[in-house]
Amino acid sequence: MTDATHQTDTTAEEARLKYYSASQWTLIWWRFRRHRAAMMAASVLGLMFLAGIFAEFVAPYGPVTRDTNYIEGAPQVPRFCDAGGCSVFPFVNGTKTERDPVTLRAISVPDPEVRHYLHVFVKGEPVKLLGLIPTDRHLVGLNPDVDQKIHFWGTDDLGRDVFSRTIYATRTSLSIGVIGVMISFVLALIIGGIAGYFAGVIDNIIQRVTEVIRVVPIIPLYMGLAAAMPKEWSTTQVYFAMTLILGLFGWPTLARRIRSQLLSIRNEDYVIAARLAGARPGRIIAQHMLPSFTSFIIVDLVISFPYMILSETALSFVGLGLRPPSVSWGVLLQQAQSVRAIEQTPWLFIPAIFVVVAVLAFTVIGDGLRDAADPYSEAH
Amino acid sequence: MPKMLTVENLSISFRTSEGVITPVHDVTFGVEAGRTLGLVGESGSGKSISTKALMQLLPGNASLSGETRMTYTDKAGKEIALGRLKTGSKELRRIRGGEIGMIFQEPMASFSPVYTIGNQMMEAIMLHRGLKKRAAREYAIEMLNKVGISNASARVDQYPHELSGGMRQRAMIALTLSAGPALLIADEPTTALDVTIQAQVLDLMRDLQRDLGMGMIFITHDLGVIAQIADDVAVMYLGTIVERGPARDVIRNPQHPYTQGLLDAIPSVEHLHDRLKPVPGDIPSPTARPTGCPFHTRCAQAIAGTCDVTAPTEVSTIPGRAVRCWLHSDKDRNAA
Amino acid sequence: MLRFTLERLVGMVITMLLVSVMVFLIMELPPGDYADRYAFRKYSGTGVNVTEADIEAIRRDLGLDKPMLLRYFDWIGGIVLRGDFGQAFAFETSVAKVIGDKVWLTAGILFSTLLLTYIVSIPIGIFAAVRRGSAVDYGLTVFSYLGLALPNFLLALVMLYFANRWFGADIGGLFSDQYRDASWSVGKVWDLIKHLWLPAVVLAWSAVAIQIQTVRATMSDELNKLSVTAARARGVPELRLLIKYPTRLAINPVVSTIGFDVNRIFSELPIVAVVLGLTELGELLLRAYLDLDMNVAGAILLMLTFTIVFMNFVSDLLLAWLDPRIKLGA
Amino acid sequence: MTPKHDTLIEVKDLSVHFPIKTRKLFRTEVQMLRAVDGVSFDIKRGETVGLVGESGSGKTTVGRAILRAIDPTDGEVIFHRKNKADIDLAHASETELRKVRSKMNMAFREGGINVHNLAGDLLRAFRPEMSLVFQDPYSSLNPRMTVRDIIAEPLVASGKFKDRAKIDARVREIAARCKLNLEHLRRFPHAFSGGQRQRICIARALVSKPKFVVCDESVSALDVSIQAEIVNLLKDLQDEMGVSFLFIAHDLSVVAQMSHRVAVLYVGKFVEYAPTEKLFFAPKHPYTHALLSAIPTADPDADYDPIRLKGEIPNPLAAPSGCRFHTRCPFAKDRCKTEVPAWRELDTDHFVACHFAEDFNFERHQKASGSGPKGAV
Repeated sequence: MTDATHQTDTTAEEARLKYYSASQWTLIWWRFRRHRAAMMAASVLGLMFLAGIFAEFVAPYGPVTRDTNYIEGAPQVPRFCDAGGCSVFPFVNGTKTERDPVTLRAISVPDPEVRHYLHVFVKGEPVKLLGLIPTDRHLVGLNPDVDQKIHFWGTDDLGRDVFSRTIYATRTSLSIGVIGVMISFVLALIIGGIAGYFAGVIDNIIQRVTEVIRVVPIIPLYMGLAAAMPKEWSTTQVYFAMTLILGLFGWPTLARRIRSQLLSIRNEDYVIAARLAGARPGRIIAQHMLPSFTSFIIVDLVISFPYMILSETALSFVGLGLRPPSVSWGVLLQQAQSVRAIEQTPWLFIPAIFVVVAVLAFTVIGDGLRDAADPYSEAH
Repeated sequence: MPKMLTVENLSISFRTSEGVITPVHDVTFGVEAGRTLGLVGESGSGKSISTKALMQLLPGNASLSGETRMTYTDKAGKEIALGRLKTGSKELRRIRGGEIGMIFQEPMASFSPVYTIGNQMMEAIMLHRGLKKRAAREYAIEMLNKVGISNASARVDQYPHELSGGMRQRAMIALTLSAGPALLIADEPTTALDVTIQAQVLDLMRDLQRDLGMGMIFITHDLGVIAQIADDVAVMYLGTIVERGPARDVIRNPQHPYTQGLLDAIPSVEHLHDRLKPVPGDIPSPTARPTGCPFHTRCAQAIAGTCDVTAPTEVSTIPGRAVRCWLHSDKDRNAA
Repeated sequence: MLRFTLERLVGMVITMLLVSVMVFLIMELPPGDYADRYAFRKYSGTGVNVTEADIEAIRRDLGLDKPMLLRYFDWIGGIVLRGDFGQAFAFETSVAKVIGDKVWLTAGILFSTLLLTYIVSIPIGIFAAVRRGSAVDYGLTVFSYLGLALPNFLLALVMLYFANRWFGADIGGLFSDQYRDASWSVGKVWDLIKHLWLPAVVLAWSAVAIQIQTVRATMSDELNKLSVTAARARGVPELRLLIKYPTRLAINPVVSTIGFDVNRIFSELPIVAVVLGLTELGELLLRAYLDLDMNVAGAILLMLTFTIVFMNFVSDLLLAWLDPRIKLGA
Repeated sequence: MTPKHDTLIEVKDLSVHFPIKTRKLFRTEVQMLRAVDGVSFDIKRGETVGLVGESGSGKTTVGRAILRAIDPTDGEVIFHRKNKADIDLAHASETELRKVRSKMNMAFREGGINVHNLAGDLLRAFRPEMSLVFQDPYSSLNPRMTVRDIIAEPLVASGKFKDRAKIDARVREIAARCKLNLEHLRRFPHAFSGGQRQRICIARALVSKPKFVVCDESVSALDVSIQAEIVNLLKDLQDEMGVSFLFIAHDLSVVAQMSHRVAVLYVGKFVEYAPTEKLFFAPKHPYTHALLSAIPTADPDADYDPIRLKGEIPNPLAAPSGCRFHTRCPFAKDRCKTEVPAWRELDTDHFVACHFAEDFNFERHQKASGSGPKGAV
C-alpha cells in the first residue's frame, strides 16, 4: 500500500458513506452528470426553451414585421473589423440599395462606409413579455435612432427577419411538443394504468385498440385529422387543434410501456412484501410502484418529444399543420421547399438547424437518462 | 502422476469504470491426469474466472499478469503454453473442446435455444473428430445413450427447451465429451439441479471420468460435493488459493482458518441441535480487497501488524499440502 | 405451425376490421359532407346556382342520406366484394382509376427501401456490437443520432440538391421525361430502377439508424450469453460462431419490427414525395387530403394500413420460423 | 425434543390449483396445475416446521397460501387464537375479517404481543401477525427506500402506529437484534451485501412481532459462511420472541438444523411429516430416504451411496396416478400405480403416505451430538 492511497482513504470513506445514503434521484443525478454529451444537450435545450419563453425579448422584431428595405437579404454577421479598422464593440455595416447590373432588380448591398453598433437592451417595438408584461426593450439590436434594422440571419421574400421568426417559431414548436407530450402522457397513464392494473378482459380490449392505432401510419393519420380542421379556424384554434391531434394519438407507445412496467413491477418481490406487510393498494402504488417507474417514464417522455416536434414540422411543412401567419419551424421551412430555395436563399434553412438540434438534444438527453434511470442495475 | 495442467502465478485484472480490479491473485494449481481437482470457494472468490482464463474465454477488458504460466500437456504429450496461444489460431480451437472441455452451471443457457441438441453436438463432433454428417449423428446418439438419456435417437432432434433440467445437463455432458477432451472443466455443474438429480449427475460424471481417464477440474461452493468427487482440492478466498492438497486430508485436517471456518459453518444432517458456527463478518466486496492476507478481516486468529499488512506466501507444512497463512509460516513472518 | 398461422390470420382479420372502422371515421371527419363538397366543386365558378334541394338530390343519389352504419357497410362491402372504393370527385372518376398503377410504384419504393434498410443495417449493427467501444462503433452511434434527428424531407432536399449538382437535373420523380407517360416496357422499368435509389435512400435513412442500434444492442446481449461462451469453449471458429449463434438471434428483433419499418416508411412517404416529386400513393394521399377528397384518402389510408397489418402477420410467421420456442409459447 | 406447544396454525386439506391456459385455435384449453393437492399439518407456538421438496414440489405455494399471498383453491388454514374463536383464513371473507379486525385493533393496543391469533390474509388487520422472508434479499427490498423505512413498513402500512417516535423505537429495537446499527438505518439497500440484506428482511418480518413467519428459501442464496449466521439469528429470535417458523428449503441439512418437525413434499403432496430426528434418522417413506441419501456430506470417509432414483421429477401438470412417487420408487408395486396412499399417523406425530411404510427400515446412524466440534471431522 502506498502513501497516496492512505491519503485518499478518508475521502474515499466519506464518498462511500455518501453513496450509501444516496436516494434514487441523487444516484440518477450522479450518473447523469457523468454523461457529458447529455449534459451538453441539456444546456443547449435549456437555452432554446429560455429563448422560446422570452421570445418577445430575445427577438429584435416581431414575427411578421416587414423590412421592405431588405427583402430576401443575406444574414448580417456582426463584426469587429472592416476596411476602416477595428473596434471593441461589434457592429454591422449599413446597407444601401443598388440595381443589379444584370437583372436590374433592386438589391441591398453592404455599405462599408457606415457602421451601426450593436446595443443590448435596446428600445424597439413595444411587446408584451410572456403576453403579460409590457416592455419595449429587446436583448440586442441597433440604436432605435438608426433608420435600419439588423437581420442576423437575413430576411425572407417579404422582408421578415428570419432570426426573430425562428425565435418565435421555437416557442410554438417546443410548446406544441410540451403540450402534446403532456396530453399523451396523461392519456397513456390512464389507459396504460387501467390495462396494467385490471389486466384480464379490459386489458385485452385496450391492447386491441392500441394495436389498431399503432398500425395506422402516424403522419398520414395526423394529416387526415389535420385536413379535417375547418379552413375558417383562427390560428389559435388551429394551434390547439394541432396539439390535441398530436397528443390524442401519441399515447399508444407510452401506454404500452406503462402497462408493461406496471405488470412487471406488480410481481416484484418487494411489492409482494409490501402487500404482505398490510399496505393498502393506494399505498403500494404511491410508495412502492410509482417511485420505481417514474424515472423510466421520464425517459420515455423525453424520447417522445422528438416525434411530436418532427410530426408538427412535417405537417406544417406540407401545409396541413399550422398555417401562416402562425410561425413554427415547419411553417418557416415551407418557404424552403425547393432546390431553388437552397441555392438562392440558403438562410431560410436556419430553422432546420433548430429542428435537428432540438431533436438531437432530446435524443441524447433521453439516452443519458436511460443509462442513469436504473441506478440499481449494477448493484448485483 | 504427471501433471497434465500446471497453472502458476495466475493473476487476472479487469479494467472497469471504477478502476482496475484484480479478482484473481497469484493463483497456482495443477491437475494430474485421471484425477479430479476440486476448486471450492464462495461467490466472488474467482474460481470460475480462473478456469475461463485457461481457454482465453475472458472478456476483452481482462488481462493476465506477466508472471502467469499455464502449461498444458496434450494427448500427444506435447507441452503447450496456454496463455501464449493466438486468438483465433487453429491450435487454440483444437485445445478448446478437443483437449479441454467445459460444462457450465446453467444447462439451459449453455445451449443455443434455436438449434436442436443434435445440431450442436454434431457441430462439435465434426469439428473435433473429423466425422461426416451422418457418422456424426450416429456418434451423437451414441453419446446421448452413454449419459443415460433414453430414446436418444428421438431426443437428438429435440430443442433444449423440450428437455428437463437434469436431462439438459446430461445432454451438455454428452456434448462436451463428444469432442473427446482429455481435461474436463465442470463449473458448478450440479448447483442448479435438485438433490436427487444432482446425485445422478455426480454419479455419471464420476463414472465417465474414470472410464475415459480424464483429468477434471470441478468447481463448486459445496464442500459436500467436493468430499464426494474430488481427489485434490484447492480452497479459494477472494481470488487467492488459501489452501490446497489431497481432498481427504484437507477436509479432515484443515490448516487455514478459512477452510476450518468453512467446514465448521456447514450444517450437517448427522448432527442436529448443535449451534452452527458461522465465519464472522461479511465477504469484502471485490473492489475493496483488504490489504495483507485477504482473510484477516474475518479471521479470529489474525495477528495484528502482520496479517493486515503483508500477504502471506504459500508454504508447505505437510508434504503434498500447501497453505497460505502466517500462522504456518513463522520464519517468513519474522523475515518480512 | 398450421394452428399458429391460422390464429395469426384470424387476429389479422380482426385488426383489419377495426382499422377499417377507424379509417371510415376519419373519412367522415371533415365538416360538411361529400355532397356539399361535390356540389361546390362541380358548380363553383360555373354560374349555376346550387340550391339545398340540388345538394339533397346529390346526397340521395350517392346514398349519403343513409345512416352512418349502413354507409360504412356499403363502403367496406364495396371494397371487399367488388374492389370498389367509390367515387373520386376531384377527378370525376372512380377511386380505383385514380390510384391505378400507383400501387405498384409504391410497392416498388417500399420493398427497395426495406431491402436497403436490412442490407445496410444488419451487417453494420453486428459489426458495431463486435467492435463495441471502437471508433467505428462511436461513429455509428453519432450517425444513428443524425438518422433520428434529420427529418427525412430535409434529407430529401439536401440529397436532391447534391444530386442535381452531380447528376444533372433529371433525378427527382420516378421516371425520366421520355418514359413518364409511356406504357410499360423494359426500358421504363430500368428507368424506374435508376430513379428508385434516391427515395429508397431517403426513406431508409431513419430506419437504418434505428435498426443499427437495435441490432447492435441485441447482438451485444447475445454475445454475452453463456451459449456463445460455451460454443467458443467447444472450439467453434469465431466467424462461424458469430453467424450461427448470436446473429441468428440478433436478427429476431429486426424481423419482429418489419411492420414498424413499413409503418415508418409510409409515414414519411407523403412528405418525401412532395420534395422528390414522386407520383405514388403518398403524394396522392396528400393531394386528396388537401382537396378533402376523402374517398381517395380513405382508400389509400386503408391500403397502407392493411399492408402494415399484413407485414406484421408476415413478420410473426417469419419469427416463428426463426425461433422454435415461439410456437410452443403461443 | 419438541416441547409442549399448543397449536398455532392448522392446515387442513389445503389445495392450490392454478389454471394453465393453452390457447388452441378458436378456444382456450384450461389445464389445472395442482401445485398443492390436499396438504394437512399443524404448526405449534414457538415451533419451526421445516418444509422440504425439490423444484416443482409446491413448497413455496404452501407457504404463500397460508399467508394468503395466493388464494387457496380448497381446504382450511386455521389460525388458533387463545380465548377467541378460531379463524379460517382460507375462507374468511373481507367482511368477516374486517369484523374481527376492530376487536383485534383493541387487543393489539392493549398488549400487543399477547394477541394470539390471526394470520396472513389479504386483510391488513392480520398482516402484523404473520410475515414472509423471501429467498432473494436483493429483489425483496425496495431499493428506493431507506432501511429504516423498509423495516418500518409493516408498522406504518398497518396503520396501527401513528406515532413516529414509537415506530422509530420499535424499528431500532428490532434492528439492533438483527445486528444492524443506527447508521445502517439511514442507508439504502444498495449499500449492503447479501447477508446484511437478509438481516434487514428478517428485521422487517419481525418488526410487528408476528406470531408466524414463513421463511421461503431464506438462506439458500447465501454463501455457507453467511448462511450459518442467519440460521443462528433466526433461532435466537425464535427463542426471544416465541415466533413460529415455517422454514421452506430444498437444502435438507439447513432444515435439519432449523426445524423441530419436518414435512417432505413431493409433486404437491406430503409424503412424510415427523419430528426432525425421526424423519432424518428413521424415515418411513422411500422418497425421504432417497432424498437424505442424496445429500453429499463434507466427510470424505462417509459412504456416499445415494439411492439411484429413476428418471426425473414428474411435471405437476401430469402428476402420476396413485402414489405420485411410484414412477421413481425402487419399491413400487402395482397397487402404488392405482391407489392413492392414505395420509396416516404411523407413530406419534409421525405421518406418512405410503402403502408399505411399515415394511421399511431406513434407519440411519446418528453421530454423537453436542460433543466436540462437529466441523473438525
